[in-house]
Amino acid sequence: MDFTPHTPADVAAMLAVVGVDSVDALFAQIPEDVRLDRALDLPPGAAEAEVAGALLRLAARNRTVDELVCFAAGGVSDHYVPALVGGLAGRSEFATSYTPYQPELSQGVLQALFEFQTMIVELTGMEAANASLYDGATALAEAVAMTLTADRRTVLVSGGVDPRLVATLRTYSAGTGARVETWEVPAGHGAPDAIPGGTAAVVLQHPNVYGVLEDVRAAAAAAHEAGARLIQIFDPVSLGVLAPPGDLDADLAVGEGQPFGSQLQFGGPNLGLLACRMADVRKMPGRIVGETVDLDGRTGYVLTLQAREQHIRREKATSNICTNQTLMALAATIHLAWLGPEGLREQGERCAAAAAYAADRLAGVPGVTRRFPDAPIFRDVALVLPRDADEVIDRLVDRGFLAGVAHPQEPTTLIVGLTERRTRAEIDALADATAEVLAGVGIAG
Amino acid sequence: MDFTPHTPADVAAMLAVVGVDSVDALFAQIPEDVRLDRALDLPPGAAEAEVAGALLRLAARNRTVDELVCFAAGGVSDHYVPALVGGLAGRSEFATSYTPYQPELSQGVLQALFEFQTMIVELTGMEAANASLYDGATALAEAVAMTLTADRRTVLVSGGVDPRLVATLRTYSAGTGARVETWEVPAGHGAPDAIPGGTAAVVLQHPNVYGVLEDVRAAAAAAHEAGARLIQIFDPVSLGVLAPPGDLDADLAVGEGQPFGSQLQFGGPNLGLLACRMADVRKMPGRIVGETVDLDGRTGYVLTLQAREQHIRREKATSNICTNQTLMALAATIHLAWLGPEGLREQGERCAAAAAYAADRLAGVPGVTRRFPDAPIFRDVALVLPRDADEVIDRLVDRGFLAGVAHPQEPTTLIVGLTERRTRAEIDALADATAEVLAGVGIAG
Amino acid sequence: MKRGAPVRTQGPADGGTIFEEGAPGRRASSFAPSDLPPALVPESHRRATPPRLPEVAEIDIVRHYTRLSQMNHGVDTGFYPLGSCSMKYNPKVAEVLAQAPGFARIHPAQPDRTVQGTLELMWRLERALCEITGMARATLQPPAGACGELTGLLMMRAYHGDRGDERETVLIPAAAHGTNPASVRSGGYRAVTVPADARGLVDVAALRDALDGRVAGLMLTNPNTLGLFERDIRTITDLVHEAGGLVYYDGANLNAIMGRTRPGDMGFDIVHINTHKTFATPHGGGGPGAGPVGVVEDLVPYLPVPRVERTDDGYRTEDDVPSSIGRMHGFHGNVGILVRAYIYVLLHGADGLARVSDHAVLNANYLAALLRDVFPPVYDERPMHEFVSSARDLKAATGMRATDVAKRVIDLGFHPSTVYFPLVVEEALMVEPTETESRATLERFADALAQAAEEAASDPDLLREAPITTPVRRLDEVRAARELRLSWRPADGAAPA
Amino acid sequence: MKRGAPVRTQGPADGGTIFEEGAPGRRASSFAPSDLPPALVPESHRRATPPRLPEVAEIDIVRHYTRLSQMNHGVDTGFYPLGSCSMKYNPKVAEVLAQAPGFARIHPAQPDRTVQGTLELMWRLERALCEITGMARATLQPPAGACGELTGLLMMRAYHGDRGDERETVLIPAAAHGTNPASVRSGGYRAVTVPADARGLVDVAALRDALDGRVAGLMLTNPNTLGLFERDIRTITDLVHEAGGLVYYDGANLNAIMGRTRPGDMGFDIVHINTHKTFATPHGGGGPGAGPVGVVEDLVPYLPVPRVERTDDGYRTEDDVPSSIGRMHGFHGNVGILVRAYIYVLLHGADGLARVSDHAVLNANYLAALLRDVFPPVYDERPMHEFVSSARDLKAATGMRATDVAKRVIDLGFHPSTVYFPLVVEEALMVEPTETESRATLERFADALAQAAEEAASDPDLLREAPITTPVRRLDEVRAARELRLSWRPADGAAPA
Ligand SMILES: Cc1ncc(COP(=O)(O)O)c(C=O)c1O
Ligand SMILES: Cc1ncc(COP(=O)(O)O)c(C=O)c1O
Repeated sequence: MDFTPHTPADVAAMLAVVGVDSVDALFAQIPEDVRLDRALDLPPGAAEAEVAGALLRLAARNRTVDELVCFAAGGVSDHYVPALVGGLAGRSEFATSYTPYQPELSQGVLQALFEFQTMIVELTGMEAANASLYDGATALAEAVAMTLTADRRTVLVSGGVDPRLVATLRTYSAGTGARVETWEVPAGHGAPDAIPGGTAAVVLQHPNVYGVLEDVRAAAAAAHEAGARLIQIFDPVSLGVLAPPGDLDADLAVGEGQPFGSQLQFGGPNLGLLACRMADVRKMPGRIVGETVDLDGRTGYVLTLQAREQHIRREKATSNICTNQTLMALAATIHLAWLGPEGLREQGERCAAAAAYAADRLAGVPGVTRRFPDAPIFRDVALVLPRDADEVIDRLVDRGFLAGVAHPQEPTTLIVGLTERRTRAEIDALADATAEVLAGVGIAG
Repeated sequence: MDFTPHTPADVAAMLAVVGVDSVDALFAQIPEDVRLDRALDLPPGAAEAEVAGALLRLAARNRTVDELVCFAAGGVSDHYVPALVGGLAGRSEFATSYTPYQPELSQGVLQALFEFQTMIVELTGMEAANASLYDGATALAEAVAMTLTADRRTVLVSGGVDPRLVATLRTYSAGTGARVETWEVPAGHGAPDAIPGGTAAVVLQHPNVYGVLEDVRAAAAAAHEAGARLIQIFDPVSLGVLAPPGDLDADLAVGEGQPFGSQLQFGGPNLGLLACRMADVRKMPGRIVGETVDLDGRTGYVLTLQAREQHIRREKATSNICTNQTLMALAATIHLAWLGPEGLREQGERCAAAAAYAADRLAGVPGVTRRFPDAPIFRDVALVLPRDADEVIDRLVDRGFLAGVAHPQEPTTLIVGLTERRTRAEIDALADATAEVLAGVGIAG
Repeated sequence: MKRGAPVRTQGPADGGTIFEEGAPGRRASSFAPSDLPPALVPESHRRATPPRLPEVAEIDIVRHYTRLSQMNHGVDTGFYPLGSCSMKYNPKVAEVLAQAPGFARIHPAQPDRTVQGTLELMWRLERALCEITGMARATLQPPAGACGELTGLLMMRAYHGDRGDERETVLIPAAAHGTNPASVRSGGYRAVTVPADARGLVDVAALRDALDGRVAGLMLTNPNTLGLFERDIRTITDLVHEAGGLVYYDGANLNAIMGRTRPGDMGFDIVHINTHKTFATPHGGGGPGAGPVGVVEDLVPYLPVPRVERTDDGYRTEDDVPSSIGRMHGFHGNVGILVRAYIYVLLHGADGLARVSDHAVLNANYLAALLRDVFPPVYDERPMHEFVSSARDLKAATGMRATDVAKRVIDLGFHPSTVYFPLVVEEALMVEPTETESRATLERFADALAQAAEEAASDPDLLREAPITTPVRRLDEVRAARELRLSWRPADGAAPA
Repeated sequence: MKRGAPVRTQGPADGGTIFEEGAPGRRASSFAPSDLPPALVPESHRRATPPRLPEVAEIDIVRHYTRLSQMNHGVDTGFYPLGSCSMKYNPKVAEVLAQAPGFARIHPAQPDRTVQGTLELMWRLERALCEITGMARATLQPPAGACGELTGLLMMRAYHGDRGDERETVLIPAAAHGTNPASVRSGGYRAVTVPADARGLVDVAALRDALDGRVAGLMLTNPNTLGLFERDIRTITDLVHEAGGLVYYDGANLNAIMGRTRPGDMGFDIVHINTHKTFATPHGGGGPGAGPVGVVEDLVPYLPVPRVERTDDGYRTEDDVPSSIGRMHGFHGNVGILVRAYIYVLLHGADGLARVSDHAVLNANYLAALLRDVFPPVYDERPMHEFVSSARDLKAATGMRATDVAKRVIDLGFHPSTVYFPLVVEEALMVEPTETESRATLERFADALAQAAEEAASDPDLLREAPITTPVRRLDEVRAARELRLSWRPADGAAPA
């Protein structure tokens, strides 16, 4: 099937006005030698009901986090998204619009993005935020690009940064020419020993991939001392409880906004967050909405600083980004309005409480130790297992758990992520199941 | 939790304006002896996430028609509802409104109901339709009430009418004083032998509960001869294929509109349809929307003939109905626009084709016969089984089928309902499974 | 929101009907190819001409109904203080959960063992409603309040009938909702009016006089239709019982009393609940609703079938109860709405429901206080969750009527209150703010009413011409009733197929 | 819809931000009671003051964002002929199915065996996209077209690098979309412009001159940004290949050619697809999208990881490909969008996709014909799915510019076309009607443009003052850029916490 409304009579009448006698004639300028002389090798179109059946059969072959208790995190985590988010962000006036080039017809999206920017500024304690980037990983790459100058092309990245993020940064650096160097964190956290000349940015994740809290202020001081910028990767869920990047002297703050308003969806669409100081705002990538007034003096909103962007500045743009994650930003705005300052704090406290409890319980499993037993954590717990983490994760699936994420560079390190949804009973059950799996007891996996 | 926005400061300020010093004081006029001196014995309020968890656990304890292939019908049947229906009919400007007492603020609902009335008129070939009743069963009771006069209080009901409908009619008749009498249909269809004096209405279902086609025109002629009215219970899904009640000389046409736009939902909310001749329109129950013009001559819509209704006419109203099934009518309107005349016909043809095939296949199962082998049918197949139908239905659940509905007054009669969704393979599988169950083969049930 | 912002107006009204969209031969639907032999419907039974349904593409449908939606006011677009309607915020979570396939995709004729989740939900909801109202058992079957009333009256009838006691009349207050007398008639009784006294409450002496052996019962809501609590309720119910009658509680006003008192505690025998009012189930444009009915122990035998019963191994539907009045609905009632009502009860719990009533009553009292000088209350009693004021004085002073005020209020950004109901109050304004409205909204609404009242004197054309911010202006209802254009016809005026 | 009906205007603009709603201490959220000991976050790490988020109830949120939505134009509210954007009808069924828990509620780090449904979907979508574009393999990872471009350029870089061939520049046409040069830069290359000839097509002679050993490749869309088919495409791709370069296809205009020709058949090596254009995935207000990239066999080693591979016992993700350029996204890309794109492909099939392009091209040609006299096309070549006209003559005659026409068209009930792009065309109007619009809509739009052009002479104030039917009128963009109010501040002007 298709959604074109053309009846045969329409087509005939239209062709007559155009002055050709067939639809084929409209394609006459395609040279013979590049024409496809056969139909596409795809199945014929299907009715909506058939497609619905096929898709629901595929969906049934995924095991969801409603079936498997989810302790997997790493940027994307299983938070409760209140029911009002989907209906509001999904309203079709929002969902079927595009970049608000005609602001008079787009005040809804523009104002919502202005509110989003405000919330990110409030959360991070920074001075300005853009209207979204693709995800947390690309947001890091974009932030790094903002710091590069002709003579500063090195980026120092903490060993506490999620390897997925570092990998993405490395890919993008092939184009930007950034030199990505990492420093080790044997204590599970800490600033670089030395910051070489030519360093553009120091990148710290706080809380880091091990769940551990970093001393961002100290790292920022060291970076600034060396003439470099400090980029903090933050966890937005933490910011009801933890001091915000702005207070910690970060120059740029990036994060993954999925926990606010976005479903897991196998990791996308997500929401890249980027906030900076006013001084850097002209270097920011992405859309930025500004408040202004109309001819009658009424408050209204427009895309602003467009001279940064590809459609105006082309090769000299701050980034190539065009289509972004606006609907996710809208969903995040609604979710954050629902949370409010108290709800955000309460959510953060619950995550932290669950992590503290899980750390105790899981470290009590025979053979399991905490990766950094003495470091303060927020909501992820890094464990060292006596076996490969991926194998244990796989076994625990059969017991109904997504036990966490294996650290890509440390095969026996399991990172267990906690959200406000996880209960004492679930954590206890995970600990028991882990103990059984490690003891080799129970169902074959 | 609750959804009241009151902060303690609000409450205090409001109480001060009211001039009392506590909320309790606002309830002082409730005499001591009727006050509830304890909290309600209900669990404390719960967070949205908790309630969502509890409800999804309940939902998981139902086996849906996606798990069990559905051959159950009887007014409510498993048709494909196109995806656009839910989103449009669910738009919150519609969903959170109520009776359009202020038409200037309610043109959306009013126009949609006007379109609904038009579609029902078009479908039925009658002259007027109201804006919905509760369901098909209560629509029958309302239609019968329209025909009662001081000296005509008997209602003759065919044995081919669904017993659920007759049961509902009987309940309502305790109040209206209608005398409900039925006639037998040994051939599976047919008009009453005689129509006694004092008969207000003759009620025929076409296609009837056995799926069999009736000769409505003949019954209408007989009824009219006797000074009675003919009420036809129609299946709206049939009306792309079968001649409409208006062409068959019915005076009143009632039906169950669930197949258009409404989910099964365990049988409700459904959609009661009622259409009549213009001469009877002032006797119709329910809301009726009429077209008119505004002060500037623009077309607009209002509730009309309100003098029929309870809020104006009170004891003399044509019915007590107030809240009705407007959202279902809206969904039906959208679904019917999606179908269009060709789609409706195609859907009907498919139902009928499936029924013809199922009748052959199932009557081929050893021990199974058709209830009325020679009668032409539309989309339900009545079978006589060698055992209680309810028992066979129960066994077939274990094989993945909802095999149909047992006739309440004929324990061995199984009525198998077909929709456009049922495929040859599914019908074959049902026949095979039925054969196995009757042969006592296979898994224990 | 700033004060006086137009509520909506949205899109133009001149869009035409769906029948004017599209083009012959266009369609949105498609079906999978069929592998079945064609149907054998006899030619004589076939339809001669197709119904004139729209011939449109999906995009036509989506734009059309999106546009219509934008021409509609709902709670989600603004304040909606219709008296007697409890137009409160409808929690979105109830909408989302009720649409889970486990609830939405089950057939009413499924064997009990395949629908245990829904049967348990129904059973638990019945228990909760009984606790909230002080009743013994309840039926969830009636699809709306009016059907609940009829259900109650038919049970009343069966009860008296079982006692060989043929009674003829049912008493109702003059201010009662129209469904009450209409249901009385549908139930085969005659409605007899009990007058109100100067307080706006049932005139107990008159009631006493009206009670005799022909009276089957009394229907009442409490707080009553004027929003006032019937202080003499115990006396009233006792009197009716002494006369051998039953007392019916119209639950439309239950929103005022949850956790404070219960119909059962007041002596009522039968109670209906409007889930679409008190329990916030959406009932767009007029419905659907649900009207469960609770009864005291003596009336349990008469409850409709099917019922849901709990047994040792699960829940089952029970159809075979000879004393029952029978079926009130083709299946089990508006179950999808009941799911939402149950969610509402779970979310709120005992504490939340009590807060609902507390804040509903607080809001009504606050708004009444703000309006006292402009539209004085008709009665001195303290209102509960709603109140009735009058534009009588304004009309006397300016000639502007309640309806003119209402239409002006639309231009000032609000849905007006109910007007001209109850019929017993001249130029009535019946205002039910509900508990989900904020103090700020109430203040803005009060300001708008005050402004309209002021303008009635200073600039009456503003009222007379109102509304002007809506897709259509005042509509000619007389013409609608005279011309009776009840369905769309093409311009050539051809009658339907 | 009648002609000239205001598109929407809807609700007032003066509603204030969400920060101005609510009251201190109000909140919508609630959490289950916790049975865990409180967290032990060190005091030194704790936040000093809470973020200034809104303090609102659910009803505040719902009304606020419902109101904002009504101040927004989308395909569902009307025609949206933005050039280069393929603003077509987004099938609702894709929305509904993509939200099924089986797709929405899976974590990207789940073991492969628990996500076989999604992996199969991704694999099948990859196959379908390769067939449609004539490529060997594809990555689904880029979350938008621009990221797809960068992915392609980084693969180009890796390809040349593997051959020890350091190249510096990438050629692009002057009219190319802004993301092309920006991506070239992000990919570490320098963009060099190839001029167009009088036909509006690539000047082959100039291309020949520009090609040398420093050229890594050429980026092109075909039909090109002017909506014209590059007739010399085979020559062009051959020339680039001869010079050792690769040819990149910007798939934003794929909507014109499905089933007629394929980038692979034309000699392209790398192709991105904008699923949010051609495959109708909703991308409200600016995104999300997805930008899968297909490549010819030679470039397969460089595709990003993770990839999805089919094996004998199911599908698996492959992370370990040393030749790969690496990750372009934190996880697997915008998978939720890919689900919708796959649904679009299944619905349409080979026949439906061909009809999409047929009718897209027919619609553009029809609209261009209707407008020929008013806004003449800039080039003589027959347009494909979009066309570029100019208001240059109108400006010369009346002083009214493209933007004035656009704003007047808003008041006449339409979203205008793209204006002032491509930058190479003076007073450009770039119109892409898409295939889901009906003939009647195109005619009404043409009438509106004609009317605006007429009024430019007869009543220029109508254009100058336009729009007047919208919630705000023309906005002061200069002031926005000067004052840089990028986040809301309370009236007292306090800086954020
Ligand atoms: C006081 C009162 N009683 C009864 C009803 C009837 O309820 P329903 O509309 O649900 O049938 C209503 C509602 O409109 C009402 O307000
Ligand atoms: C021609 C062309 N190329 C590239 C792009 C960039 O795609 P995206 O916006 O998905 O990043 C666009 C879309 O805006 C486009 O129109």
